[in-house]
Amino acid sequence: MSETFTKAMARNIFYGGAVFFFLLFLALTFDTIQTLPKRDHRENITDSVVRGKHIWETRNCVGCHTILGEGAYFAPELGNVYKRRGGEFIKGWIKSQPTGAPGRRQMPQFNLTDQQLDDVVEFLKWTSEIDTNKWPPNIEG
Amino acid sequence: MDTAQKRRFIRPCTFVWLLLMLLTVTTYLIGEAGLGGIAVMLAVLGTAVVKVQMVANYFMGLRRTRWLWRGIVLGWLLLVTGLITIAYLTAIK
Amino acid sequence: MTTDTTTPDEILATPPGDLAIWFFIFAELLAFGVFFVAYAFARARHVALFNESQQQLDITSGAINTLVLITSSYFMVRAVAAIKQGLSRECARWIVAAIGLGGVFLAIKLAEFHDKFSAGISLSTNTFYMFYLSLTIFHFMHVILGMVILAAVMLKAKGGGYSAENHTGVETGASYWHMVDLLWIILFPLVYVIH
Amino acid sequence: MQFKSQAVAKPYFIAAIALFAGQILFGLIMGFQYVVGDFLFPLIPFNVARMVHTNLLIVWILFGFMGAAYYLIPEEAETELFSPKLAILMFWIFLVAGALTIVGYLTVPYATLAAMTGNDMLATMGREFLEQPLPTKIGIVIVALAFLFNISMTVLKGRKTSISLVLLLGLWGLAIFFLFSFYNPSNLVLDKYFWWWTVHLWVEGVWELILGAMLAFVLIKITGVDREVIEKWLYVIIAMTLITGIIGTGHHYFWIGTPEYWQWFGSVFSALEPIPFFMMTVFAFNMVNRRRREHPNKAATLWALGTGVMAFLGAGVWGFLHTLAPVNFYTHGSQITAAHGHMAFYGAYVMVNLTMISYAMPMLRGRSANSPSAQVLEMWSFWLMTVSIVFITLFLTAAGILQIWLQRMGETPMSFMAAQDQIMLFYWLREAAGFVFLLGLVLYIWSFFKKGEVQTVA
Repeated sequence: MSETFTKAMARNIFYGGAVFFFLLFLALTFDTIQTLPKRDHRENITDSVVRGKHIWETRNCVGCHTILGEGAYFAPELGNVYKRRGGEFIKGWIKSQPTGAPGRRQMPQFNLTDQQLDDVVEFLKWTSEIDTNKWPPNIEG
Repeated sequence: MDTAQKRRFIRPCTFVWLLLMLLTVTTYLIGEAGLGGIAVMLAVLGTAVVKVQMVANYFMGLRRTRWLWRGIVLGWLLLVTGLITIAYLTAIK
Repeated sequence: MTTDTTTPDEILATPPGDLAIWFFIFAELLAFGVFFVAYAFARARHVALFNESQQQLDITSGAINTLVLITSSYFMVRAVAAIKQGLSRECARWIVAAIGLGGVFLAIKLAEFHDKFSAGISLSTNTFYMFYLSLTIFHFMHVILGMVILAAVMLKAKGGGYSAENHTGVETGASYWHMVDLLWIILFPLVYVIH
Repeated sequence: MQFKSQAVAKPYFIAAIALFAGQILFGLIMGFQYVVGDFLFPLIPFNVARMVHTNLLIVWILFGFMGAAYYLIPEEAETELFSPKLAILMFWIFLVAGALTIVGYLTVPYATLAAMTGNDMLATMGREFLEQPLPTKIGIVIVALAFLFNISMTVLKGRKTSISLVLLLGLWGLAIFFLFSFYNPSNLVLDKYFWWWTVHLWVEGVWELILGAMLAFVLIKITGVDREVIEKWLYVIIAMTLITGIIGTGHHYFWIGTPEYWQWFGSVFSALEPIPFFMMTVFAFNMVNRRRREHPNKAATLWALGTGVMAFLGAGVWGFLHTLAPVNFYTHGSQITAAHGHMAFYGAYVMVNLTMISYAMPMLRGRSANSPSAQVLEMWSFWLMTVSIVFITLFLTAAGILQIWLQRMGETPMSFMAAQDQIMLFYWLREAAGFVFLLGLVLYIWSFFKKGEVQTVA
């Protein structure tokens, strides 16, 4: 090892590099936050969408499904399910679970009220309108 | 380092500095004239390669080190400019 | 700290400065290199857009900034030469001059950014401006980082912290500063001139 | 063991291994649900099993980190732990909170659990990996703060080495970035954006500092190489980690509603993320080759080298495979992600913890190394677990490629479930490899009880 390779310099580069790149990250984050309103259509986040997200979370949907590609990979992507299936199908599907078909993957029955079902659909509708740079590649998600 | 050594250290760098300024002005004039095309692109990129080599070997002092260090920078430079050239050539159809 | 007894003719095992800074330099070269190549390939997909947007750039300020950085880099060569003779004060003065030119670079660049931002241009305007702003801001931040490093070296030099035998710190700062210059030498023709 | 208070690490390590076993059992349940969909339904639905699987992983790795810190810090600081009593108290609080959370997941419907634990006041639940109820999350913060206080005070009153500074920095970062788990805006895009500040900046940021510090500590101990050399390389490696990893967060910002430029930033910087992992591998082998002593603990050396190789393969190579935006466009949220996740977590964080436990546990039990026969058993478990995780990764990669081909490419893409039916074979193979992993784990635990001639610490 060369003698002109000092621990002090390595340490300085670690601290300097970490701070430098974190600042750059913050700058990019700032720009992202400025740009997001044009992409997430937050003006369409109604109370119903907010409630729908809450139901999405408290039923742990992400434990089987993905949404915008994040979650478990056990059940279909739901970021674009509104475009794929439409609101009525989604409600009917949730109400009819579990299918009970032997050997098939099962979705629990959550006993949601009609209002709650509407909220979930509103949430999925809003999600499907986010500008995701054209992901997923096709309607199947 | 005595005065004679200092002169041998600085002289080439001063020369390189003036050359770099001159090459920059050349690139600038090409840019201002709005010239384009493969030949101009290659000339400007070639100028950049020469300039980077001068900075690396003289200013950074790599000419006094083992070939390994010069090789890393040269390899990086040729790879990057080579890929840039390829990208520009694919754009011309 | 080590003792430097090399003469200009000797072959060094490692480049001037602390080897650790060279790991950093190579990492930076790699990151910028990938970005340069990405620019070129993105351009290949949108030639017309890139050519059109590129014409709105101010080549003059870009060229002046190249001259500024090259000269600043040269001043650092003089600073290293000075400290190799044990001239701490002269070394510090050269570094101050180098930092000063770094400041000039930043001022010119800020004027350029101001121009673009007041024209409503942002990272999301189009792919060309995404690259133009990313590359130049990324480089801009490196100039600032380089100036901070040089300032620290300068203060130590002024306080007599380096000598003819022991000046790895000056070479370390100089090597980083030369890299900042080197990157701009590619960035300028790539983004401002070639089309 | 040089300091009496290092003994508090022992319960942490034991709990870590016990929870690790739980994690694997639930992994096997899920693996079986992949092939026989209604297995254990509605007793343990898949989402519950997954939550238990991933949460146990996180909790046991945290147990391992804390145990490692309690073992490592007194030895580095050359002083007794600030408060061993606090450490033991926090152990029980963390264990009970963790156990109650798991019991809650398994016995109460998730929505009821949310309502019971104040999720309506501050909704933080139901997001991947951050499913814990509010009291658990607050408990994690309290335990983390008490733990950080304890070890920071220890370092402050003792010798301050680079290894303990890096470890402290990593652990403080862990606590700070966890705070983003309390931020859950109703705008899904913002939610996801800052969710990654916990998840990514943990596993591809501050956790790597912890990993580096733990590995460096064990390497110093087993190779006897000069501390200056090892610490210098530690700094270089973690510098590279953060230089590439912080902006590398961008590889999660391709398709979640964030601006397009993240595709460039994310691709460029995360493409460089394998570099620090590669350096770590070279570093580990280099140090072992330059060793100045023959440490009797061969198993610990094997784990340390294994960590370097597997972290590079799992996090570096498998990460790189799908990190470029044009590739990720097709692989995002497929079994490829699962493949990468399994090998990266095992290679980096499971193995570094097992390295530490392998080195420290014999010391804690009053010997410099286990008996040769126990070590042979442990090394068998190393190979069984490591080889089977490689196969799990390969099978999931194959499943992922097929899934993408059927579901995301071509003119007539299949639906999700139709595509899943086509790749069932690979899920069966994955489950089989999972049982081999379990066998390795059983041997691993058995190796702790294996008697034999041991060298006692002088």
